[in-house]
Amino acid sequence: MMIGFIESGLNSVRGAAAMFPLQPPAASSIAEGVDKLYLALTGITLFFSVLIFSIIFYFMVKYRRRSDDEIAAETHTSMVLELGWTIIPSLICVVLFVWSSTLYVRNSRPPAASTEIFVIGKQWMWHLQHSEGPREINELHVPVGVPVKLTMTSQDVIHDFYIPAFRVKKDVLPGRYSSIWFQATETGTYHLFCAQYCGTNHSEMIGWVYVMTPTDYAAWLAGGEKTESLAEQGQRLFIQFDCGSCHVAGGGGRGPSLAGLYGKPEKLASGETRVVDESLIRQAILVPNSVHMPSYQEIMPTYQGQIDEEQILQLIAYVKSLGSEERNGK
Amino acid sequence: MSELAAHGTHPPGFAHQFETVGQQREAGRLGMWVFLVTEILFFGGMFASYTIYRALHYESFVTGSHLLEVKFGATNTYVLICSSLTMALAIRSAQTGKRKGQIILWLILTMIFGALFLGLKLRFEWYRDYVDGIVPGINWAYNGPHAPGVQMFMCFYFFMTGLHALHMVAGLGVLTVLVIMTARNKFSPEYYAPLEISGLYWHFVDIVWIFLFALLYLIGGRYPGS
Amino acid sequence: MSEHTEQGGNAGHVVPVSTYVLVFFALMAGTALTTGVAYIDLGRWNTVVALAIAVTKMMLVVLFFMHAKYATGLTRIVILAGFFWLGIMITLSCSDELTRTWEIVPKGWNVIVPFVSRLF
Amino acid sequence: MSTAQAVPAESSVNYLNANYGIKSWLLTFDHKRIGLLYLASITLMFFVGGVPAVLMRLHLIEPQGALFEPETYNKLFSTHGIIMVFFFLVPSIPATLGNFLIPLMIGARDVAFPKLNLMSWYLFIIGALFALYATLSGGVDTGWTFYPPYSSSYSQTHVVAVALGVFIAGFSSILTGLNFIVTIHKMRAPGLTWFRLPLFIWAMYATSLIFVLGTPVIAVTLLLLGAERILHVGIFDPAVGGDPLLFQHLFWFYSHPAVYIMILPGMGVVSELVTAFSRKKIFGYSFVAFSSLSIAVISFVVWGHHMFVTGQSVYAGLVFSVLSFLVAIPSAIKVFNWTATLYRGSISYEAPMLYALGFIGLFTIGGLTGLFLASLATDVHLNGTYFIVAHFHYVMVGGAVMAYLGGIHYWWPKITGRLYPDLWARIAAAIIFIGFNLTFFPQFVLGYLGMPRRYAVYPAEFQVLNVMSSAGASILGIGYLIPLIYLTWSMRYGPVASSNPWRAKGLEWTIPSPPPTENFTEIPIVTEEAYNYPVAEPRKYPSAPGVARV
Repeated sequence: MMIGFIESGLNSVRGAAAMFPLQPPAASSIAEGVDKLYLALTGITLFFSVLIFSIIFYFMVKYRRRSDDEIAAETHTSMVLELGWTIIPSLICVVLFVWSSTLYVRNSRPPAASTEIFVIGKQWMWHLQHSEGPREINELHVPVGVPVKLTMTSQDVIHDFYIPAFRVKKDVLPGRYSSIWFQATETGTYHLFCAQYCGTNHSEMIGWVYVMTPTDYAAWLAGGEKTESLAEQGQRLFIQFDCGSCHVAGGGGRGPSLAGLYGKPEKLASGETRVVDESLIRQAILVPNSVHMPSYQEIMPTYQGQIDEEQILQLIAYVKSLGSEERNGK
Repeated sequence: MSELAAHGTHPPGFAHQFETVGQQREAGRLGMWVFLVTEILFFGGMFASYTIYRALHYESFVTGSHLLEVKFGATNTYVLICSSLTMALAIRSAQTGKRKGQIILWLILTMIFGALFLGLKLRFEWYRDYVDGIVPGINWAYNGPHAPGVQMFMCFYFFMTGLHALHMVAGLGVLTVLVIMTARNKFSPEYYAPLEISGLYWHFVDIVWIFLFALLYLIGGRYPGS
Repeated sequence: MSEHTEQGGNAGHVVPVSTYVLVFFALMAGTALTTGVAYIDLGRWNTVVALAIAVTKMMLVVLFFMHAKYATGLTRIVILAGFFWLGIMITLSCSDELTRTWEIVPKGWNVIVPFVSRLF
Repeated sequence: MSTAQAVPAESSVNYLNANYGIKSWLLTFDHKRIGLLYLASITLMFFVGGVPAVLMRLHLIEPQGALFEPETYNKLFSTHGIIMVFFFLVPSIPATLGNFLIPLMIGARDVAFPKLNLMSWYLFIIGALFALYATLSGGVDTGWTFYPPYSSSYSQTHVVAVALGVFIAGFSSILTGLNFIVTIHKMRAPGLTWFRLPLFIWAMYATSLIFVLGTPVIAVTLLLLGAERILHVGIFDPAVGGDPLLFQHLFWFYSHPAVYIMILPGMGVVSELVTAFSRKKIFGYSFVAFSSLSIAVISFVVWGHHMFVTGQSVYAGLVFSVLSFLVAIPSAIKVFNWTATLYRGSISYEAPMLYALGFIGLFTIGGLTGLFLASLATDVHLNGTYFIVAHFHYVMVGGAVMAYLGGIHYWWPKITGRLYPDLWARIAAAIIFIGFNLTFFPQFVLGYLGMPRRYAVYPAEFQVLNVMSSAGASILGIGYLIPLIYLTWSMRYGPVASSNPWRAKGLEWTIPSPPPTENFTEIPIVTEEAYNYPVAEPRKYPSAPGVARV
């Protein structure tokens, strides 16, 4: 009887929690860590708010003015108290800083073996492009339990790619690549939002993320129209723009051979050493002279205006595939 | 205002809210210095942007810098230094109670140097830049190397020198007022605060140019092959 | 050297004409020097030298023409505050703008040197 | 300290009745009248900025939006933000109470530069007219943050007019700050050393530092933005190598300290109120004073926490995170010291004290939720959501506006020479406190659940919390209207106030209410510390003559 009562009570609490969720679904590998920190912060906030509120309330009642001519009793500034409430909050802040920064730095680096998906934001929709070829708009299908890295850019203004259930968010900027990664832990359907104001229909730049089991995901990839992979599309562009006349495979051309270039640190004419990544390849296509290599002449023309963000991504995928082929060959 | 009588005779230029002349003078001086601090940060916003973009697009900025002619920049630096000297001497004349003719002479000389600076800038630099088509947003026909970066450099060049020139024009207006005030015998060794404060402003504008000259004209050097 | 026109420390300091003229010639010489140095190949040091000369010229103007040498401590604090805040703005924005491409966490001087050297 | 002669306000000449007519107001150099000019203009701006807020909350009752097209909604939140931040919160306490009180509190006849002071007001009005023109002629839809490239290349609205308005109003701030700094340095009465100053003066000094050091940067940034928009040249536009994040750096270099422009004066007001209504010296005077200065300084090195998710470098993120935590400490020191001041005091609960206590509570929550945003890992999730909206409203509305209202109520008898009905004032304070919490607390939850801000339409699951928030907003709105009514009423019909109706300490309470134009017939000589309330236990508080109470 009693137990049943408690159970029904618990059920109604659960019911209320379903109606009034206080927490978004947690469906990625980093969500738990973030939530723990959030909970700790909430605890600190509650503790100090309650502390201050109750002390004030207690003093308000205890020391209320009882007659119009009443005067206060003397108190003296206490150095111990002052130091106490300087040092204790400082220590709490140090702990919080170390905790949150460790979590952040760890979360900011994708695992090496991540599936790669490209994102292009434009007013007011998300284009998503899988390496294997399929494209999506405002929908993203990902397998559960696999690290996924998103490389993102914008065609116009600043957007922001936000999946609350994964606790990931990053601005999507025009003119450069930003990236985030996540590893989904629960299958299901989750919100995808644009979280940086981007104009009239900002609030409609939303979509859904479908987290599927690996088998479902494989079936989804195989289904639909048969499309070329991103690298294959890039290869067609490479031929179309006749890039191979200078970037001769195996070297010896007027430009460097692109095989195996991706991921390698390269010394540039400016004296700087940079790892060949998406941003560098993008820059090399659009503003070639800014990143040219010392042993070659500054003869590559800019492709600014002749090529859109999507095509650049295809070329990048192609260059990356050259790298992996070479390594496979060894 | 009514209680001014309590302070005895009314010294020239004395304002009612102050208790002593010294207090008023110090307030004026401090006020101007604080204003100059806001000016440092006003130009500073541009200097910061310039510094960052220069670090990010070094070669473009050097290319852009070479579109400017050092001889005009240097000449204008000399001109402004002269105007700073004459301004300092104008204040000194007032401090030491020289005849008003002498103060006016130094002030007018300062104005002539100031106007010369603006004239040179307008005729030999901005006008030629316009003719040559290197004024972003208005007449842009540059098609040499590093075009986007050079355009950005030229933007900063025109904003910074333009704002500086606006400050010069404002300074010339202030100097005109000072000449009139001097002619009306407003100043004496006891009261020359407007001269002194305007002098601070004028020297500040000079300092801004010293940095503009170094940053815009000389970066990356002018030696062959730079 | 100090010649006060009024009682107390409020009065303006009268700087001798000779000092003004000396400062003037130093400024002119500085301008000639900085222009000349630009035509000599010093690599990165060109910018450093140009800025160093500009800072020296500024100091001369501030100290003598603007009488900061004879000013109160408060005035000096005000001037320094201006430059300090400019420094904050430039340093902290650069701390983002110039470290975005960093891949590996550099340690110690490895952080400072590439950071500073990119500015010149 | 020269003793007060409580002169009946009616019979004496004061700054209000010294002369009459529009001209005597529009050309006045009297800091008290300029303070009132500001009071009138920012009250107007408060309601101009409040109307869009009400409309927004109404619109958000339904997930699909009850009233407007997204385009209109975007203009509403932009107008609300721009008007409230640049034309209400930034000038609120400094320009009204600061102008009115600084000379009175330091025993001066006026600010150092009265003409400049009037010019500040005119600049403010010109700036406000630009902003109002832009609003009425079609509005602006960039948000108050003006991020390029949206604002420079994509928005079709009146960005330039608004930016110009903010630019001009910025110079009003700069001149006000300059005036205050010089006034506080050079115009203090004999004997009034820095450590005898009321804490309101310390707070205003710290605020003025931010005005002077921060505002020029936003001015030049908006200038660059305007040039980019008009001339179509690339400065922040990535299409020509510009960096949109550089704009954000420069923008927040001012706009983060600007948050402290809003809250520091509020902290100063609360220090005055807490001491006056507990009749006690402040606990830890020098700690409260120096925490104001350190907040002003630290506020300039934390701006990057607005950019943790923008693609700012990880290293800069770490630097800004640790610096952001730093600013929590002086804020905590203040809250603890105010609380400790109450200990063994003689506390009464007139309306100003209710506002002050409300401030402490709401600011505590607002400040502590700031820790979530200084922490990198949680900020990633919360940035750009309603959590941010709730956090800064707790600080700026729960904090700054509560303090502003408290201050207005506290000094109202000094300003107008009249008392307002205290019961109504207490009711209004309670309504505002409750309405505020109902409006903004649900938004913390909304934010954690992931609802992004600036959304004209939103997923249906967020509706319950949005409706709660809107319901609270209607209470809050009514709460703000009540003081407007009874304060206006009291100007004509309120009982005449004595020179010191609260029996408070401070030079401003030693002169008649309203004060004469020249403030002090004789400049006082100060011989004691601030808040030197009598303490010896058995002695009765000396009765001030002519005390009138409601």
